[in-house]
Amino acid sequence: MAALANSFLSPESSRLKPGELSTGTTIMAVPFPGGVVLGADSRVSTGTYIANRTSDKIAQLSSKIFCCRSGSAADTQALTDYVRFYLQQWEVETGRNATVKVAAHLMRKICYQNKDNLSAGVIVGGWDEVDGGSVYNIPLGGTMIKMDCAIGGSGSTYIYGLTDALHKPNMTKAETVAMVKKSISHAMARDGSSGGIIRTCIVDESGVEREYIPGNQLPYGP
Amino acid sequence: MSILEYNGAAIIAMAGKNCVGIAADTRLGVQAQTVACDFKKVFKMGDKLFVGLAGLASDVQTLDQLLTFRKNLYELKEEREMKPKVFSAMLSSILYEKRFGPYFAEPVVAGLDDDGKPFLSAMDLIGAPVYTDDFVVSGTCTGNLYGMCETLYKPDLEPDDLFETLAQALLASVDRDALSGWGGVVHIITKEGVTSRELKGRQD
Amino acid sequence: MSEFTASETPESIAPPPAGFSFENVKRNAAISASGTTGAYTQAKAMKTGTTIVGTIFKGGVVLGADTRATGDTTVCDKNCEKIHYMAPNIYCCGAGTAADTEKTTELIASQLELLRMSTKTQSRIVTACTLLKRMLFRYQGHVSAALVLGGCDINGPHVYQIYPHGSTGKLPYTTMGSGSLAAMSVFESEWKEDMTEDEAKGLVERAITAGIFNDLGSGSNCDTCVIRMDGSIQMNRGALKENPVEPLRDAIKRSDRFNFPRGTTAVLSTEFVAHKTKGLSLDDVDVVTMDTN
Amino acid sequence: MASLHLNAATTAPSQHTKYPIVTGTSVLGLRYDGGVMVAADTLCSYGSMAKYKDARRIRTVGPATLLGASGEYSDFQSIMDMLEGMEQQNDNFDDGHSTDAQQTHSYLRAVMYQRRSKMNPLWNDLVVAGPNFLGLVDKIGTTYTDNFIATGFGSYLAIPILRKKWRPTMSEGEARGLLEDCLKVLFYRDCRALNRIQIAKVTEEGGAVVSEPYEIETDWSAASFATTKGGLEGDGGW
Amino acid sequence: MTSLPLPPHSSPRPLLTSPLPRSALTHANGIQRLPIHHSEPHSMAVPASFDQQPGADSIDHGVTEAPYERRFSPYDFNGGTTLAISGPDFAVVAGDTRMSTGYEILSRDVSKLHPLTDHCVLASAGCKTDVDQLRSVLDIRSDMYRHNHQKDMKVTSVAQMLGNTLYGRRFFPYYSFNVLAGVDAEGKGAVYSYDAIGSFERTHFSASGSGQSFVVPLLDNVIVHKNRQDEKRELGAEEVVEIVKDAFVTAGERDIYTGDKLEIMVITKDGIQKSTFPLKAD
Amino acid sequence: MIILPNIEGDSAYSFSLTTFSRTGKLLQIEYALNAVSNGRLSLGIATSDGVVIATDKKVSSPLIDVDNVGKISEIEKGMGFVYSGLGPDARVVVRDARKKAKSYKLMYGEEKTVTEVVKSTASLMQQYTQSGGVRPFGCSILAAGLDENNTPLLYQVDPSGVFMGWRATAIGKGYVSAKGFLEKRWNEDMGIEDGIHTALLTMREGFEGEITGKNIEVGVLRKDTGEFKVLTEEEVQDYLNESS
Repeated sequence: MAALANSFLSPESSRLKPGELSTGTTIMAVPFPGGVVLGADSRVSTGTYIANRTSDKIAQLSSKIFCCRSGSAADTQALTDYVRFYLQQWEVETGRNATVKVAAHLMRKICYQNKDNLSAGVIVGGWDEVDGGSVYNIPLGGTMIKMDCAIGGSGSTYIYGLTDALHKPNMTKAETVAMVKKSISHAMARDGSSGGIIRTCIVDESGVEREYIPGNQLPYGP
Repeated sequence: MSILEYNGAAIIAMAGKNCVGIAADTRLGVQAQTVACDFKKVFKMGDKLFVGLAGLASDVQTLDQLLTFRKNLYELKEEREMKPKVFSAMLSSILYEKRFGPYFAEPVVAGLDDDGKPFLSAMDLIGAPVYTDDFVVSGTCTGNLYGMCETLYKPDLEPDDLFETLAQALLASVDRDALSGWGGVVHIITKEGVTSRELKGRQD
Repeated sequence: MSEFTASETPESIAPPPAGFSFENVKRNAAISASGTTGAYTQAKAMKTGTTIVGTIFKGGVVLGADTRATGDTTVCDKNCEKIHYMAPNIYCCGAGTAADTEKTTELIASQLELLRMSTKTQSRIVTACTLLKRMLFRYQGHVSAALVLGGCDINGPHVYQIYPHGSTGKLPYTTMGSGSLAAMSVFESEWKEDMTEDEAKGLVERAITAGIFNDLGSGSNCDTCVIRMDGSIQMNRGALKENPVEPLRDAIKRSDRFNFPRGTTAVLSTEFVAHKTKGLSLDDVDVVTMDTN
Repeated sequence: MASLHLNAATTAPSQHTKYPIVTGTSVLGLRYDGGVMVAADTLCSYGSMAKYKDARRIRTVGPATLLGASGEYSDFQSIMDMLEGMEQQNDNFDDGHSTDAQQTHSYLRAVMYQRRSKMNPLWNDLVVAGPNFLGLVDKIGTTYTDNFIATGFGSYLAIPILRKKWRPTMSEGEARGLLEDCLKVLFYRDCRALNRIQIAKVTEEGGAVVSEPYEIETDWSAASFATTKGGLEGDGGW
Repeated sequence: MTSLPLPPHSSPRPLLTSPLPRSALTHANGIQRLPIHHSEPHSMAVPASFDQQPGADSIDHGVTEAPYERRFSPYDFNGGTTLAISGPDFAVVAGDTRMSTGYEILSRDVSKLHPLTDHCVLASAGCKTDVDQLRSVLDIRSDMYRHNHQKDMKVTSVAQMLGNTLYGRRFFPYYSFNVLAGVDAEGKGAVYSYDAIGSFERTHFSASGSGQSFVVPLLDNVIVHKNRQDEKRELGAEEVVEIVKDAFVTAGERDIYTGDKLEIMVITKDGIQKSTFPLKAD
Repeated sequence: MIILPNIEGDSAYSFSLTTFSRTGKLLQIEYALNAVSNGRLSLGIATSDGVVIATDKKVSSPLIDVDNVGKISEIEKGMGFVYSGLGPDARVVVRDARKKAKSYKLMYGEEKTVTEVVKSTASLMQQYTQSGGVRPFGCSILAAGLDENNTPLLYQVDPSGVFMGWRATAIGKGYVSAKGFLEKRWNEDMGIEDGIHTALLTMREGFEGEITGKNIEVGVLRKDTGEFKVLTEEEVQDYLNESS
C-alpha cells in the first residue's frame, strides 16, 4: 500500500514517524489590499483515525501575524513555539512590531536548519505597516516564497485548479474570505486527511477576526 | 529469542500471613545448553529484604552488586535500614535511568515492612513497577508461573503452607519450561528469621 | 595558579544527576547483533494497553482509566494506577509504555512542585502541558507516553491530549490508549456541553467500560478522578468493578487437589537463619532494681 | 498463454494484489425484531482521495439476501457477478429454489478461503444478511454470525455502541436510529467515511430492500469546539 | 504469445517457501511461530504473524493503521484456549467462546468444540478460517468413512486421520491448535495432542491455544500429580470438570484472548454431555 | 542546580578566597558569621508534637511592601527553613535544598528526612568555604522537620558547614539573649501551642517597636498532620493577642 498511499500524501505527511500525529490538512492564505485571510480545516489524524476533529491549525505568532501548520503536529507546534518566542524577543529588543517578512524569515531559517528532522510545511501570513497584508509559503525543506495565493497540506493538491480559477488580483475582503472558504470546502470534500470544520482568520489594520464554519455548513458545491 | 531468555530463570514471590516467600530455580543456561545448576538468582539485601533477578546472567550479577552498593551506601549515610518500599523505588529509578540501554533483568522484590506486613513488587526491565499484595513472578516461564499462582494462591498462608504453595508452583512451572529448572530454592521470610530450603527438582 | 585550586570536590553521593544514562547502549547493540541464529529480538517492556479518557463539565474535569497492564498478551497487573498526580489541582492519565508514563508524570510533577514553591501560586494546566510536551518532543517519540491531562485553574477546567511525539491538543473531551476508539464512540454519541458532575462521571464511566469490554488491552476496574473548580478532588479508585473474579471462583466446587499438605514437596536441605539483632534493647536485658540500701 | 504460465513458474511467485486500490470503509449490520438491517456509507476512496461518492456498497442477492462490502470495490463487483450468475442459474432451472443468505454466506466463505489459499485474496470484508441470518466473511475466509456485525473501522467505533445498546426486541425504527448513530460516529472519526449513507433491510415478508442514499445530520455546534485555540498565549491548545 | 520478460531482480523460487512475507520470518512475536515438533530444525519453524507495521507497536495507541492498508497475510490469530483431560471412563474437553483478532473481540460466542462423532470431539483454537476449513474436511472424511464402513470412526482412527489431514498441508499449514478427545473402543478416555502440522501423541491431558501456558503446569500438578509426595487418587468426571473451570478462570484472568464463556463437554460411552460456565468479559 | 565555578578554568581568580590566617583561623568564615549576627533574629523551638520557627522580618522603610517579604521557606512536605543573614544567599541555599529533596524523592519514593536535607545543605555550605572563586554563604539556616520516626527536629546550619541539632535556638541579631530566654523557657513536655507562644514571647524580648503579624513571620510544623505551614498575618496576630 505504501506506494499508493504515499502518492496521495503531501511530502510532509510521507515523512512521519510511525504513530505520529499528522495534521493531514488543507491550509490556505490569501492577501487582499489592506489585509490577509488565512483558513484551515480542523482534522488531525493518525493513520485513518481522526485524533482531533476540531483542532486549530492557525497559530498566532504575534499580534497581527499568523501561521497555518501542516505536517507533523508535534514538529509544527514546536516550530511555532520557537518562532513565537524569537519574535516576541525581537519585538521587545527593537521596540517595533515585527513584520510578516521577519516572521517568515525566522520560520524559514529554523525550517532550513532542521530540514532533516522536521516534517513541517507552513504558511505565514499577516498584516504589518510596511507591506500591508502579505503571505509567505514555506514548504518542506525551508524554501520561502512570497505568494498572492498560498495553499498547502495534503488537501491542497485537489484545489490548485480551483484556486487558480477563483483568485483574482485586488479582490475585496469579502470576496477573499468567500474564496478561501469555498476552496477549503472543496479540498475537504475530496481529501480524506482534511475535514471537520473550517477556521478562518482575517487580519487587517483594524485587527483580527476569527471565524468558525461548522462542518455541516460548508460552502461546498457550485 | 529475546536476550532476556538467554540464560533462563523462574522467580516467584508470594505473600503469606506475616511472612513472605521468594522462590527461584537454579539453572544457568546458554540458550538450550545447561551450564550450571547452582546459579544464584535471589539475593539477600537485608534481614527482611530479598530481591530476585531474572534475565541475562551478567546483568543479574552486575545489578546485584550495584544494588548492594547503593543500599549499603544509603544505610551508612542515613544510619537506618532500607525499607522494602524504598529499595523498590530505588531499583525502579536505577533501571529507568537506563531507559535507552537497559540492564536485561526483570526484578522481583519481596520483604517485610517495619510492622511485619508483606511487601511485594515486580518490575519490567526499564523499571515499571507492579505492586500487588498476593504474588509477583518473573522469568522465562511467566505464563506458567502466573497460571500456577493465580489458581493456588490463598490469602494468609502460614509460613510452612506458603512454602508448599511456592515450591509446587515453581516446580510445576519449570518442568514445562526448557530454559529454567534444575532444582529450586525457596526462602521464607518471617519476623524471626529466614528459612531457606533447597528443592528436589528434575534434572532435565 | 593551580596549586591554589581545590581538587575536584567529591559530589555528595546519593542522588545521581537527573537524565538518562546511555552507558549500556553500545553494549546492548552488540548483544542484540550477536545472536547465533539471527539477531535477538527487542526485549519487551510492559505496556499499559489502556483506555484513558477525560472530559470537562460545568464545574470541573473528570478523568478516567482502566486498571490493566499487559506484557505482550499476558496481564501483568490487574489493578494498576493510571491516573497520576501532577499537582493538587492537576492529574494526568497515562497510556503507552508503563515505565515511561509513570516516570514522565512523576518528573514533571516534581518540576511543578518546585515551580509552585518558588512562585507561590497554583500550578496551571497549561504549564504542566508545556513541560510534558517539551520533554516528549525532546525524545522524539522514544519516550512513549500518551497522556490525557486534566485539571482546574483560574482559567477554568481544561483537558489536554498529549501524544508521545510531543503534540498536544486542547479538547472538551478526549481519549487515548488502545481502547481510545471504543471510549470515543461513547463520547461521540453521548457527550454534550455543560454537563453536570454526575452526568460527566457517568459518561466517563461508560466510556471506560466500553474500553474494558471491547478492547483486549484494557480491563479490570474503572478508576475516576473528579477535579472541581472549588479545588476539591475526588479520586475514586475502583469506581466501577464490573467484572470481579470472586463470584466465578465461588461458583466452582473447588477440588481439594489444590491443597498441599505439609510435606508435599521433596526438600533436599533446610536452613534457618535468625535475623541478626542490631545492638541490644531493653528486652534483652534483665532489669534488676538497684540496691539502694 | 502456456508460455506465460511456464515463465511464471520459473520466476518468483507471481505477485497478486496485495493491497486494495479503490476501497470502501465500514459496513454495519444488526438483527432487529422482524428482520435484519445493514448500513454503509457510499464513499469509495482511492488512497486518501474521496473519489467516488455514490458507490453503492450494499446490494441485494436474489429476493431475500443482502450483501454489504467493505474493502476493494472491484473485488466486490466480481463477487456480485459471480452471485448474480448463480442467481440467473437458479432462475433458469425454475425449480423454485433460490439460494438463501446462509447458503450464500457459506459459499462466499469457500470462495474467500480458496482465494486466500492461492495468495490472491478478494480484498473484502462481507456482511451477509437474510431475514433471519447475519454473518460475516472476511478476506481470508474467517466467518462468524452474531446479532450485530461491523467491519473495518466500525469494529472499533460501532461495535462498542452496538454491544451496549442492541436489544433483540428492537423495532425497525430503533434499529435504523442506532445504525445512523453509529455511522455518524464513524463519520466523525474515520478519515475514509462519509455522511451520505444507505440503509437496507431484509425481512421475511418484504424481502431485501436497499434505500436510496441520503445524508445524515452532523453536529459541530458545541461552543468548546468553536473556541479559538491557536492564540498568542500559546496555551497548548492547537 | 511471446513470453513476458523476467521482472528485474527476481530470484528463483526457493524450494521450501513459506507463504508469508520474509519480514514475518524475523517478526517473532511470542505466539506467532507455529509450534513444530522438536525434531524439526529450528529454521524450519513456520511463522505465522498478524502483520503489523514495523514500529506500529512502539506507540501503544491501538489503531494507527487503516484496516485496508496493511499487507496481506493469509493467517489471522483469533485466540482462545482449549483443553482436554482423559479419565478412566470419560474424557472432558473444554474451550472458551471468545473470538478475537488483534485487540478486538469479534464475537463472544463462537464455539471451539466440534463433535466429529458421538464419542469424539475436536477442540481447536488459532486461526478461525483454517479451523473452519479443517472441520469441514474432517466432517467430510468421517462421513465418507461412515458411508463406506457403515459405522462411526473410532477415536483412534479419527486421531490418525487428523494427523494425516494436518500433515497434508505441511508447507502451508492449518494454523490451528488442536486437541482431540473421546472415549476409545474399550470405553477409556482418550486425549490426543497435536502440533500444527500433524505430529501427535495420546496423552493424559492436553491444552493448547493462547492460554496454554497458564493451564498446562497446573494440570501436571493437579491431574498428573507431578512433584507431589502426598497421596494420589483417582478423579471422577465431576471433579475434573470443576478443576477445568478453575483452570479457565485463571487463564481468563491472565490471558487477554481467553474469556466470555467456557464450554465443557463430558464424553462417555453414552455420548456427549454439554455444559457452560461464565467467564469474565473484559 | 548550582553551577560551581569551573575548577579546571584558568582564571586568575579561581582560587579559594577562604584561606587560613596565621593564627589558624578562617577569617572569611568568621566574617560570614558576623553577617549572620547582623541579620534579623530568627529562632526555632522543637516541642514534643511539632516544631516552630519564627523570624523578625521588620523592614527598613514603611514604603516596602511587606507582603512580598518572606524569610521562611517550605523545602518539601513537612520541612521548612528560616535564615538570618543575607537573603539572596539564603535563596541559593533554599533552591538547592528543594531540588535535592525532589531528586531524593524521585530516587527513593519517599520524602528526604530533615537530617539528610541538613547534611546536604551543610555540605553545600562547606564546599563554598573551600572552592575557588567563591565566598562562603552569608547566612545561617534553622531547619524544622521530622525524622523517620516522626520525631520533631530542629537543626542549625552555619556558613562554615557546621550543623547541629537543637531543642531550641536562635540566630541573628540578639541571639545570645534570645537563647538565654529560651533556655529558661524550654521544657521537655512543651506542646506546639506552648512552643508558638514561647517563640512569640522570645521575639518580643528586645524587639524594637511593636511586634505585629506584619513584622514577624512564623512557620509551624505539626507532627499529627506532618505538614509545614507558614502562618498568615492574621494567625500570627491572633497568637499575639492571645499571649498579651
